[in-house]
Amino acid sequence: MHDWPLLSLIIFLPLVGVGFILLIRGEGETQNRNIRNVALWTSLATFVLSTLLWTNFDSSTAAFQFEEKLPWISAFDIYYHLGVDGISVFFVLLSTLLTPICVLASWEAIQKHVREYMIAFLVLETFMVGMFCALDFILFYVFFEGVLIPMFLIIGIWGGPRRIYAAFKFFLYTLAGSVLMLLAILTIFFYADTFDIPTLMTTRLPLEMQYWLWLAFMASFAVKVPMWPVHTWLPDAHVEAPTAGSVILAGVLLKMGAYGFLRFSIPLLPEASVYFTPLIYSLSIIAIIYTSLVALAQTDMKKLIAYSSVAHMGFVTIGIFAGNTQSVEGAIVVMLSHGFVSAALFLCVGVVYDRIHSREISDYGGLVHRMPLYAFVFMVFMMASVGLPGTSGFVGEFLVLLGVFQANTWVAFLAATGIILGAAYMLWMYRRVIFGELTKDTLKRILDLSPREILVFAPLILLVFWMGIYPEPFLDVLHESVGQLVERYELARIASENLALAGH
Amino acid sequence: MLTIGLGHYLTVAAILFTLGIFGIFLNRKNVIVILMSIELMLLAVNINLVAFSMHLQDMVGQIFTMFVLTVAAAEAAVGLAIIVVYVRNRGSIAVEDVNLMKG
Amino acid sequence: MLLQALAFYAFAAIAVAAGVMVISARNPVHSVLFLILAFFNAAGLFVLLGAEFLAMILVVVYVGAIAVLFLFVVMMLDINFVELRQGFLQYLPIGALIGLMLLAELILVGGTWAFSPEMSGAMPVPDLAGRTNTEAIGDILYTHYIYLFQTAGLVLLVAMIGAIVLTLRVRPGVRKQRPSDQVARTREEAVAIRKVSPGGGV
Amino acid sequence: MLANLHPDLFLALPEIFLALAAMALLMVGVYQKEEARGGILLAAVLAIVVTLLLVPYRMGDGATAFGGLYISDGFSAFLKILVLLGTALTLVMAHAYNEREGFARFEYPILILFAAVGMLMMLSANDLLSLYMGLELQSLSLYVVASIRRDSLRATEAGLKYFVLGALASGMLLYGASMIYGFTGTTNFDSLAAQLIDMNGSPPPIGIVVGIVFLLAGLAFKVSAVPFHMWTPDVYEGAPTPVTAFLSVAPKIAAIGLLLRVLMGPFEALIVQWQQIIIVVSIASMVLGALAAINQTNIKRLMAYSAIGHIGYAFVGLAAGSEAGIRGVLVYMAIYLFMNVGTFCCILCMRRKGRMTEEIADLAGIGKTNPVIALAMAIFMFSMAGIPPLAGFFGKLYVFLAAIDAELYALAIIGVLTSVVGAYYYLRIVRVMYFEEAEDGLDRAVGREVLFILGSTAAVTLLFFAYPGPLLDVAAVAASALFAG
Amino acid sequence: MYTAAIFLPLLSAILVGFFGRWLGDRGSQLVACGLMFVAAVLAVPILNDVALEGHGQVIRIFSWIESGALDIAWSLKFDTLTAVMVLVVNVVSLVVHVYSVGYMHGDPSVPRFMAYLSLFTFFMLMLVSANDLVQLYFGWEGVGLASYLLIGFWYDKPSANAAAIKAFLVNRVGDFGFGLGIFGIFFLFDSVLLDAIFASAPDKAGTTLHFLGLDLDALTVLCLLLFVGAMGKSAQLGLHTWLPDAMEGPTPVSALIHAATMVTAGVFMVARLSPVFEYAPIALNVVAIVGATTAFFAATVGLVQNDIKRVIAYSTCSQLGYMFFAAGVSAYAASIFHLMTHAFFKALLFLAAGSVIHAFSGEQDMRKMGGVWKKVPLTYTLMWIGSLALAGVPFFAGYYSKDMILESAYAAHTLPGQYAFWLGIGAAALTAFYSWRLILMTFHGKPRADADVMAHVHESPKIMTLPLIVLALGAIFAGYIGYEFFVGHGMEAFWRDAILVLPSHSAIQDAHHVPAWVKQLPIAMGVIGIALAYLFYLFAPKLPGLLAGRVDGLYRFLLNKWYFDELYDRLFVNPAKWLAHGLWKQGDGALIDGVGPDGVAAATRDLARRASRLQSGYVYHYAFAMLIGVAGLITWFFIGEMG
Repeated sequence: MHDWPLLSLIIFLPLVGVGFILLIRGEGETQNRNIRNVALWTSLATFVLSTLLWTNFDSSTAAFQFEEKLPWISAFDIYYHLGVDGISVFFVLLSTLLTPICVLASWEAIQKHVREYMIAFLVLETFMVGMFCALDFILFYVFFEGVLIPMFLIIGIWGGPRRIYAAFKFFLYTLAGSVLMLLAILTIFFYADTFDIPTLMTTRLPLEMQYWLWLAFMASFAVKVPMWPVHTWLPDAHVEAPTAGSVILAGVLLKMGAYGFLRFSIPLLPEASVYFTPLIYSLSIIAIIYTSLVALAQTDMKKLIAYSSVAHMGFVTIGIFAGNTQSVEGAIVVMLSHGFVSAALFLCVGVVYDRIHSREISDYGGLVHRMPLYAFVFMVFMMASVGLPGTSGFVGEFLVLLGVFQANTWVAFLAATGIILGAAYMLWMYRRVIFGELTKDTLKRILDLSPREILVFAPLILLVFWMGIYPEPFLDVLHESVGQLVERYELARIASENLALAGH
Repeated sequence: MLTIGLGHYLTVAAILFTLGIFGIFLNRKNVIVILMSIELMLLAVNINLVAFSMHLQDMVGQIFTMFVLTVAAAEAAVGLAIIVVYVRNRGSIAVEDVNLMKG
Repeated sequence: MLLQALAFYAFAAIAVAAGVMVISARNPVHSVLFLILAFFNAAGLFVLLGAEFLAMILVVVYVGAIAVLFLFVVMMLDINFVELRQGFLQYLPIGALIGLMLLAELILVGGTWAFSPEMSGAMPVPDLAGRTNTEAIGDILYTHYIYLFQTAGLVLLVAMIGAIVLTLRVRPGVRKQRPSDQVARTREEAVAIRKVSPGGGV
Repeated sequence: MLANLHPDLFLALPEIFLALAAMALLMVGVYQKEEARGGILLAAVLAIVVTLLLVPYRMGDGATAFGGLYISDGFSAFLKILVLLGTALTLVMAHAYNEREGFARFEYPILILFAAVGMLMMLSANDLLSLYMGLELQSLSLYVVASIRRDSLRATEAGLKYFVLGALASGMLLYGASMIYGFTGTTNFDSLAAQLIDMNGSPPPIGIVVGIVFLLAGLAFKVSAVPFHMWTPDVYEGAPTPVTAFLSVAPKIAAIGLLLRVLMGPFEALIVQWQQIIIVVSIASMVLGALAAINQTNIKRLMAYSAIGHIGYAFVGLAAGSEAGIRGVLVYMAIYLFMNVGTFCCILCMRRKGRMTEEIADLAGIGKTNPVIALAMAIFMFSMAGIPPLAGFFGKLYVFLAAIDAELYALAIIGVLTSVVGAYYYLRIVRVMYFEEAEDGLDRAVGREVLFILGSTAAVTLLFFAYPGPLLDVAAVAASALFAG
Repeated sequence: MYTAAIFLPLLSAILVGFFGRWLGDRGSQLVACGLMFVAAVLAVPILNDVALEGHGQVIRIFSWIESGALDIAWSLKFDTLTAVMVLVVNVVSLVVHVYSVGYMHGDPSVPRFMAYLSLFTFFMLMLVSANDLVQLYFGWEGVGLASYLLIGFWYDKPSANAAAIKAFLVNRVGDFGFGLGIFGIFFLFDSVLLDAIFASAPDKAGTTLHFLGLDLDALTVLCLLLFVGAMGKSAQLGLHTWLPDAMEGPTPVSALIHAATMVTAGVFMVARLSPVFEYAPIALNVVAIVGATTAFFAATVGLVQNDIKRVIAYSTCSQLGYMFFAAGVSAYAASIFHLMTHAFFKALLFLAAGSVIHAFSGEQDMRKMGGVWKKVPLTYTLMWIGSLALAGVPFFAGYYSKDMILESAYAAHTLPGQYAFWLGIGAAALTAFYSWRLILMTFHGKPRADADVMAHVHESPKIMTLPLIVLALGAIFAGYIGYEFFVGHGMEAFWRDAILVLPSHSAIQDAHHVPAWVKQLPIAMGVIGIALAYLFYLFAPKLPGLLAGRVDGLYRFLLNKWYFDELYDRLFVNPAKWLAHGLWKQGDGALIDGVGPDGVAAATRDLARRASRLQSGYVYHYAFAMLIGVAGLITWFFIGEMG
């Protein structure tokens, strides 16, 4: 087993599927059906393969596992270097899990350019997984940026009426951020003479340099996360993207920024991270309160969920930078949980959108009469989003706030207000959509979830409860890697405190 | 003042060269004059080269001049040919009319 | 010495004045003529410098060929005299400013020239008493610079092709020699064998 | 038999062969029947291919010939191959187009061949004189080629503008060369380098600096760097599309090569001075290339601005003035060659109802009607925008790597930000092709060779990331050759 | 047994919830009631085992969250406090389950209702049996969820939906404090396990905590934060606004959740954390003051309400105030005692009220009732029993517990204790008054309902009255039976270490020795209240209107519940809405997008237009540009040369 290049297989299996899809010939519906099936089975196979990562994961070490290292661009010591540790392994799984769900969710919703659509998703999967596995900076960047292409096309081709604006905003905004990161990566290269991430993690960069590098990384990750005030691309992108696009966007793409903070900003630039923590705190708190309030005012379901994503990611960034075991593990759990919960919420919107073709809250009401099962599913995810104990949302948020409280009570205090507001907008939306009398003519004949849709939601519901009630298997994997991270960060904090003392 | 040194020649060349440039961007009415301006510039270069050659006591400058002259001749031929076909198409020789493409 | 200086100033002044006239004359024919004048005076400067072969070339090639070519084209195109249009002076001040600045700088640069021993060239000019300028050029042009000499040939060839490609128009109905047709002519086309019946005439 | 030749001739065999081939074809063309002249283009391609093979065969390691006028080294060989490749590809592309558009003149390939000879000479120049002659041979051919569609007003206007400004530029270049000659007493690159290094430390005479400025102005014109770029959009738009394709690659590469050789060779000691110029020009090019392209509706014009921008990026590597920088520029130009040729293939495919079209709007919806062309075009656009994993990203990566190495942070930051702006207009084309509703689509018949080039360049651009080693290694060798000299 | 008592309701919820459609109404009711019955029965031996036999224990189920020092497992902690609560919860829940069979008869979604009830019971049990604060929080939020679901059970009614959301949100505000409290506890104790906290609480007394930039006494801050949570859940002054609105839910829900169990969770929590609160005297004082104020405030509002359920709701609120101020004077046992008795009589009152509402075909406004006491004698009687217990009339359950509370407050001999005592006395009178006002308005006088309605007035079916009778028995005897165990001489043996009271806080012991007037005053006040109620509503029915007219301001003030809702709307809800819209349109739209992406894009396009205008098409402009370039560069170097 260990001789297999498992990570490479996971990364490139979707591309094999792409190859098959390209070969499919046939007439109209038959062809589309075949394409969908190939995409589904490819992504399922990838997912199955990726579960091997988890089952074979050695949670007793913080080291990278399943490593692969091949020379790629020898002129600059750039390697094709892959590996996962406790932090990244779940993101790989999250990506491979959400892809088949996306394929399934688009089964009927996408009728034009099916071939291109499925190819885009499979390519996207390759990039996402590759990004989380990459242990070489350039390789990482290639995957990190590569994601933009399929996503741009997904939003632009299959999106809503303002898709062009949204696609461009998404693309250029994130590109602008990440090019600065590229420069930072190059700068680091010239200092440390390597692009190898594990090696860099043990390299100490000079303080002055760290600050600038940190800001450059921040430019990229903050946009991706997204943090206030560079979040405005997200609502637009979400609203205009097709359902599955929103799912991936919320489920995985937002995590890329936070993952970047975890993987690079903190281990590589610990002193700068300590230095800029107040900035992160302020922006995140503004994000939580501000976007929660903005979410209250939304009339579009997807926009509302998009804003809620910004708020949730605020918890993540706070947690990461609070830098203790609970907060960091909590941040990762929030990310995972948000990965399925917001994905599921978008899917929920997608379900009714497919039927009525409206995302306006005011076009709905009383759906529970016709769609009790849907109402239940929606309720579960809404409650998970609100952070009800017993769901995955709680574990993460709780840990983050618990951890943050140790670091800074003000931050914990203000961030906790987000919990109240979060409940407010979610409940408000749920009430307007699901409850009330069924008066609208368009809704009188609406159908409840189809078996296919149940299949889409079932694994997510399972995960929501699993992570809420028995998160041990997830946390176990995290402990060692997070422990190492926190230790480094702690040292940096002590160092900078000493420095501050010496300065006085 | 009476001893004519290199500087004198260079000054003449500089003046002629500047005149050549002036001729290109101040001239609005006749494309052919632009060609003549170019010839002026090349002449200035030649004066430069020959003057340097003599003051450096080095033949390269003069050889250079030879080639410049050759090329200038070829350039004039090609340039005139292009102007001829242009004028045939456009029916005007005014420099101001040469702006079909812009933006 | 004085004579030389006077000659220089005369040639230089006339050359510059002619240059000014080239770009400012309203009649392009006049421009060409002033250009010729400028060339003549430049040739004079060359002679003063001791480059008599180049001076001759300048007169022969430029005045004899190029300037005439210009004249030819000017005449051929039968250009109307166009009045100066508006806007001519619009850019003059700024243009003149920049131009004069550049000129001043170029002249200043000329003043900074100083001979240093490392500058002794690879191709020293032979003693004028021993070898003429023409001979000196000839010595190296066809030996050391054969590469560029051949290139110059290519340049001229390209110019020729270019001029022909662009301007040669095949007018239908005009009889002229077509080498390609002549070469491509075969026996079958050219010779027809006819049976001539005896006594019938052709 | 070859070995018996004079060693100088032997070293310059590629140029000599190509020139002879061009002249031979000229004779054939003149003495052949009108109808049989189509073969000349193919023969010309064949001649280029042979030359292409001769280049590595005759690659010297810094050996000079003809009294130091000519140099042959890995650097020149690398760029010669690129130039010849670009020439051959664009010639092949032109075939169908020329036939169809009715100006299949046999002089066209011959002029292109002469231009190629000029470019080879430029790349092998080791003296200001050979630099000038090569440049002029190339330029004169290009002036003619640009206006070869002599009954088209746009083409002749393009030719006229190109000629006038080109002559101005070469006038400036000459003036600069004369200054350099006057202030150093030599035109040979090696002795120039030796003399300038001798000055060690003391500021160079202003005359040399002024000379370099003029020289650079002349060369910058050839690569269309701001502010000497003004001819580019008009000429790109006006010239026939195959000519534009040719203009956009081969002369650019040759001129960049020349720039590198001049700046890194004779004037290496003056890096402080010319670096300032290159940085300014680089920034101006990147900014203008990114901005001005946004408003364009004509795709060839857009490509012109794109070319300006790309030159700006290549200059970023040059500004670094290091071996890594030069390698970056070389890689950049190689990748640029493929992307650009491919893009122009797509543009050549833009025929609607039997007429060529150049409006970006005419691409609307071809994602549906002409998926192959659209896909290839999308690949090229993303690549030009520098989005990984496409080849264009790696080009940018290496130049920025060099810039960061040289601590040119501001330049690098401006560079990456303008690349974001630039991404906007590249994406706009993708948008038009994919996001907008289909109209009638483009004509199907475009010629097999065009599709072949389209496919292969797209494949190179797309899959470059998988095996970038060879190009990088070769570029590294080429760059180090420049430094060894 | 222990586990079963807790998890049977969950099983019931799952079975009925997911398979309700197959089980049918009847099947669902049977399953739910059956399982609840088993659970309730099990609760008795548990109480015996734990409280009387002293076999308290902690059952670990499986681990939950483990992160660094934090180590939480799903586990059940059984001590006397838990056992009492489990009994109360299970019994009341069973009763309500059974009652619901009748009450919800004919409703289209009976299984859902039963499932919710069972689910609620499960969460409540998790709450009371938690071994750590996080599990407590789990139950805490869980009951909140169930409450939300049940209040909004009739989801067609907008008012019900609004009330459900309000309940959830106001509770969230409380939870906000509770959550921070937990974080602080972890910060201070490095654990959230109750036993670990209790063990080290004495050591932590007097330490300071850097909270929100201030250095404050750690335990005080934490206890106050936790108390905020308790206030939310137990509808104490300030966070009480959701409770009256929650009456939008079906009446059994009001009885179970909003009277007997969930709302008492706050009291339970304070009692549970007595080992911590004991070391935070300031926090205790705050608890006492808030509790007392609430008791009085809610009673005053209860005076003038016209909705029968709202009156009882305010009464609940008021009684919860009693419990809190008892806890505030360290009389936790008394407070739990009252909690238990209150569970019985308040559930009784609610269910009886439900019966009345049932009789009046769903009418809840007391002004449209009256004159039916003969038609519904059983309900009428039960209502009397409940009210007597509530008013603290001797020998009913309320008498024992309420008097104990008041005496403890008096015996505490602290300023807050005195404050609580006097307000409690006042509230006692008001309680008696509004209780009889309710009875009199509902059953006596002339019938004010439509003839239609009156014709339908009938006694409720047995399935509803039977549970009422069970509760009535509790309301009568629970006080008497429990007195010795809870607050009497057996209390030490009964409570063991479930409740900690510092020796210096001996309010309960001292309560047995208060002056006689202290013991008699509440009874007197109760009688006065009852008498006044008779005077106002039976003998001189014109008097209330007259009085209301005379003190119009006060009347309106009370009728509008001290204007709390309006205040909150003004203070929080409206600004939030306004801010939300403003931030969206102005903040995101105009400012961030306008200056950010859109602004940059517009600026870029503008620059692009200018840039392409530079390309004028004129050759001389192009040449000029080149000239400028060259001249500029040369000048640059010249300046460099000179400078």
